[in-house]
Amino acid sequence: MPPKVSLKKLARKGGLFDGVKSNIHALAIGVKYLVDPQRSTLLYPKEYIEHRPGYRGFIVFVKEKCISCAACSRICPSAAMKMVRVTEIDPKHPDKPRQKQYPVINYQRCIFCGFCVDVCPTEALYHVPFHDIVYENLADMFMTLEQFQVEPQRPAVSEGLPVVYEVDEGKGLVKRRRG
Amino acid sequence: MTSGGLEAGAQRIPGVTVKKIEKEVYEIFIGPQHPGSGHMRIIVRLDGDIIVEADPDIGYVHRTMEKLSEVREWLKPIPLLERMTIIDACNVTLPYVNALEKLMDKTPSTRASYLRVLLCEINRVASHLYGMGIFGVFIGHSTMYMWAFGDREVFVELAEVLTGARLTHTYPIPGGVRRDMPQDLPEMARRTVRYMRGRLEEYRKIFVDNPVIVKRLAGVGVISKSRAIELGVVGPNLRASGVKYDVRIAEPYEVYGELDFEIPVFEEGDALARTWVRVEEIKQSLNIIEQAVNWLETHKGEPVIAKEDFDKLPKLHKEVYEKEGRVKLVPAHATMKIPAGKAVARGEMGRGEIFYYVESDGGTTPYRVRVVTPSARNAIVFKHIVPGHTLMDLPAIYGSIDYFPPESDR
Amino acid sequence: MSLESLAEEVKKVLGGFAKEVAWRKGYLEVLVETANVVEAAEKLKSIGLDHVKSVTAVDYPKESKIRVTYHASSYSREDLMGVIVGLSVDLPRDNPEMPSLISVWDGSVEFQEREVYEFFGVSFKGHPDLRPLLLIQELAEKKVLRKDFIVKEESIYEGVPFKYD
Amino acid sequence: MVLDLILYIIAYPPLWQVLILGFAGSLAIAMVAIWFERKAAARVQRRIGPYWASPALGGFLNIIADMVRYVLQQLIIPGTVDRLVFYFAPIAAFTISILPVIFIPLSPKPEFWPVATMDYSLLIALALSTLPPLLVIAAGWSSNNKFAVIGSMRESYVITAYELVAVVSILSASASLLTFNLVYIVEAQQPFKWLAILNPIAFLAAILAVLMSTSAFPFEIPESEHEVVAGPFTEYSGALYAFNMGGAYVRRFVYALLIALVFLGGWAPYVPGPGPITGYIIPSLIVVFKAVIVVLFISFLRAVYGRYRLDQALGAAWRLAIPLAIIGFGWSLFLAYIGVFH
Amino acid sequence: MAGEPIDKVYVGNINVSARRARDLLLGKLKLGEVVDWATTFSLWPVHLLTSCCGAEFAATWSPRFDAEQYGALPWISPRQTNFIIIEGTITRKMACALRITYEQMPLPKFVIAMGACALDGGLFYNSYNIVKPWEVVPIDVYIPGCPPPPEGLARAILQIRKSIREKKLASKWLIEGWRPDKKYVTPKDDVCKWWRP
Repeated sequence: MPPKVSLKKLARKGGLFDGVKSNIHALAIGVKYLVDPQRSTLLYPKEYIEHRPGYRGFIVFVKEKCISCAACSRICPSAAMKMVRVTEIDPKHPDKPRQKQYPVINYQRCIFCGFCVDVCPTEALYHVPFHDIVYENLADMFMTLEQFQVEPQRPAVSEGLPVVYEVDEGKGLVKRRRG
Repeated sequence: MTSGGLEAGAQRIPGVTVKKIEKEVYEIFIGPQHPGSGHMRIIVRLDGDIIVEADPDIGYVHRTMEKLSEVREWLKPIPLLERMTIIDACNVTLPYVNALEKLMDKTPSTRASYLRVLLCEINRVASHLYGMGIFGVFIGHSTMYMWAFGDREVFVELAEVLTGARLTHTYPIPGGVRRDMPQDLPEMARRTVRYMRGRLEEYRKIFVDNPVIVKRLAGVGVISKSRAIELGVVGPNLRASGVKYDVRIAEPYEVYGELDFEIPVFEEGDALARTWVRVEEIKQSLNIIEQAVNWLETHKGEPVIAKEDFDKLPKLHKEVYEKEGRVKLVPAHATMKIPAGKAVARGEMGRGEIFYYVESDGGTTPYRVRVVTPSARNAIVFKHIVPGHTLMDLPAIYGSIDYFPPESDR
Repeated sequence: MSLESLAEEVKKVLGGFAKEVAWRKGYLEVLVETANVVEAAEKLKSIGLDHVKSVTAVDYPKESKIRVTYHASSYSREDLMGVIVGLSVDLPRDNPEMPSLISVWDGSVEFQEREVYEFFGVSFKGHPDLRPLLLIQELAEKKVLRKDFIVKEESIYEGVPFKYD
Repeated sequence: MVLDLILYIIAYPPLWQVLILGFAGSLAIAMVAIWFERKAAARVQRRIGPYWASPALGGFLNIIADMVRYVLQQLIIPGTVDRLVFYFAPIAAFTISILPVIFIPLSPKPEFWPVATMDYSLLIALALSTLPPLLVIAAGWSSNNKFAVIGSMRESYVITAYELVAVVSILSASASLLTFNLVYIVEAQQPFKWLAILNPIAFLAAILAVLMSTSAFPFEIPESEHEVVAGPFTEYSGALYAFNMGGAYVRRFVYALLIALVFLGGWAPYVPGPGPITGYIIPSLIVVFKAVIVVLFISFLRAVYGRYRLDQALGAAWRLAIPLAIIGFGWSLFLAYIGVFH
Repeated sequence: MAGEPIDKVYVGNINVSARRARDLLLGKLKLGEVVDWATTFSLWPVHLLTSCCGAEFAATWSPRFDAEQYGALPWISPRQTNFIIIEGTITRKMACALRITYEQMPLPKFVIAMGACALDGGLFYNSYNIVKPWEVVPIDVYIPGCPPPPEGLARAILQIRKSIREKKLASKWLIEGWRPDKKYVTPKDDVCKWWRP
């Protein structure tokens, strides 16, 4: 059935009865939630959200899979992914050092769009499913090649317990502890 | 307030020209640091408590997207333009992608179209809830803000499950979308829809029918039908004034022509009618979400990008798609060229119609991207509708228009 | 309304003004002379194209022109809602000047003409309030959306603070 | 002899009652009111509210943290203000807000509350409680800030609208009881002849007046942040702002005390006995409890209502509340005529 | 006290008295720690929306994440707040507003830069209308992401709390007049100098 336009009329209410009734409605619903708030607030450091595997969080680099094609850094919309040239020892020819280029990431700019992960032809990049790391210095946010290969530690893990959120028909989002 | 010894015309703070104020007109600056301004400034001149002149001074969030689109490759403007309205991310990028598809003569697969529509409607509900929340806090109703934002989180969660990001989904790409739907999404979406329908009734009780709110909104900021047309107002604000216009029926894009929903139109044109349009639109969007997930559940098998693109994908890419439902891009996406031409595409965002003009000269970057967002077209309302109201009506009008400065400033 | 009949209707109502009528992807582009633009706009408005969606300017430095297009459409005629007509004028690049269409299309072009003014330096004669809208004055003078204002992209090797060699 | 005088002054009951119960008590109750306002709003809004400062106390220490932070923050005095009034107004407003407590008896026994047993206590308390808004206006005016001036203008509009309502509706008790003495007013309501039950119209008008005078929702107009930032207090920072904010809550509590005595029967149905415990502590706790209920109800309204427009609020005062107050006054005259209380 | 003239006790040398009072307050009564504790639980951000990360800023105060649990309450006027959250891009127009707002806030004050745009421009790194916020105001904590999720903002609030308690930022700044980590931006004559391209 195709969409259609429907003209609606606003029910303009007036009169003392309606006024009193809607006041009572508003107060009653306030009291209802005052008594039973049905809340699902995340008590953050004590609890943290365990995101699904597909969540686009910080990015980790697997050097072994990289073929130095630079597709990730070409597609990066904010020029956060840069290539560095590295001279390293080729395992097949230990005597002949080879030139390769690897990506490094600048979290000052990264927008976590996931283009680099999606464009990588060998799956050398992957997301870790969290996003809550903060820095006190700008310089720390430019990952070196070594830092880029290490999965970052989520600070909340040592402080709290994981929870997941589920949709409930009556209460909206409800949080459920894992384990 | 006198200017304390500054000569007329002196400029100590840029943009603020100190000048002698004419008799009995009181000039106040609402914004940019003001609880009731958002990211903009409204220069208001008051005569007593009546606003005689309002001059919106926008551009505080002008991030030069039109220029930057011209220097970046075709795919990169998608995340870039998304930042105009991150609360409505799919709706804002979809017409750009549509314009690219028009230029490339590419048709997305039907499954991708349904996924786009699904995300668009999730975004639309989230965007309306955002607008109603901000509106609530503007007229002093903090509970509405909290409830709307709390329930918006349900839709944000839904979008996060679908795309992997809370707000900036970067979901549609030319030819399709970036991910397929997870298995448990339809059930989750249906639960969300049922929950939200119940909540709308409670919203009505505490906010939309609340006598204080009704008194505050009824008859405020009336935009008559003819005035709305002259000013080129868009979206719910237009439909609250009795104009039966919605891009989804005027020029159906994606699969909107096949879905069953209504476009609610009210005739009063005041702030209350605009609020009601949003509430009714949320109901219709919930219907669409339901239809979309039902379709997606029953029609499996088709890839979420155009068939010809999918066949060309390497083996690893197909494996990843089978396993995770994630469409991997090919390096050609970074350097693709698009045939020369001019294309126009439009779509209906939560706040109204968005318009894209994309011109290609056959190169790797767009030649010109012109985007006119709903908020940019609604900004005119401040200048022409606000004068004549009292100062306390300004937040009510601002909130009811659902003006979002980053979207307007681009 | 079918697209051919729209083109016919637009041609008929514009009479001799239309220098060129062409279908682009998604809209009908009508090119007119700068001198006739107000009359042409009035005629388009008379068939129901009652508002402007976008005032688009494109800079063509090679041809030394700036093309300003008013993408008009309709809210009042249901058969016209689905189509967009672009009323274009070509302006010289060194001193672009054209009459403002605010007298025809009112508020729907007011802010957008200000935008074109600040980004391209096109001055609209008869606009009541022609000053920069989004930009500060110093930037507006640079006419930032013209092609000769260059924004540099970084290369993929630039800006790395450490070296591996 | 001097020592005796000093001892007398220190031991003079009204002084320490005002100092300890008035000042510290009002402050404590203001803090409880702020805490409840935040927590109740948070509950209605389905969230936690202040929490981590003291999870066991439901985040109550957070209010103390806010207070300490305000008091010890840098105090900014803008160069363009009228200094004397800028300093003086909030402090005076806070002090005068507390003053009515002297004349509000929490106990009928003169040995515990000597001043309040005077025959005009209701009149004096009412008169004093209408003073602080003038100082709020002065505070706004001295700030030399456009938003502050608009805010204090609004405050002045609101004062003229609600003052008559407050005075007429609360004095309707005197009309039916033929006295201005708060102790007699309370005693006449023993045990359940509360004026809120016998004269609900005046009670409603009084509640409306309290809402308007303390700029509680839905009449939070002078400080309506989305037009006039913080209203009269826009330029205030640090301790002076804390005085302003505390003053508003103290004023709300003082009004609530008055309402508790006049309409909710004070310590009724309890009959105070002899001795400090039965004669003083229990009745005052009952009164404070009733007043806290009123304060908490007012705080709860924040979660349910938005705010009225200025003209609507004034219209509500002139068209609705003043007729209500006058009808309530007439009804209480009728009550006096038929002799309910005698 | 016996034998001393009474005026000496109460008046004495004002400098000595002041120092004694300070020693008492800071040493015995540990006022500094009280200030630090109070500041950590009373970080009230000012209403300065600078860009689209404001959407996540708003979500952080929404029921699901509820940053009020940390004692942070968005408040109205800069005079009554001590905390700025820079929500994304700072444009040339907004830089001036940001600096003026910062200058108007009472000490001690703290700043969080939220989102890629507030760090190095993010997507808009080569835009002609962008100012880097760290050139405008001193920034305590940076949050990566575009936009950072509410958990990120909550983490930043925790981080700033931690550094206030550990480095005694608030008390040193307030009582001794300097900040231990020396994060200042020297005030410029023209607060809006960078405003001009």
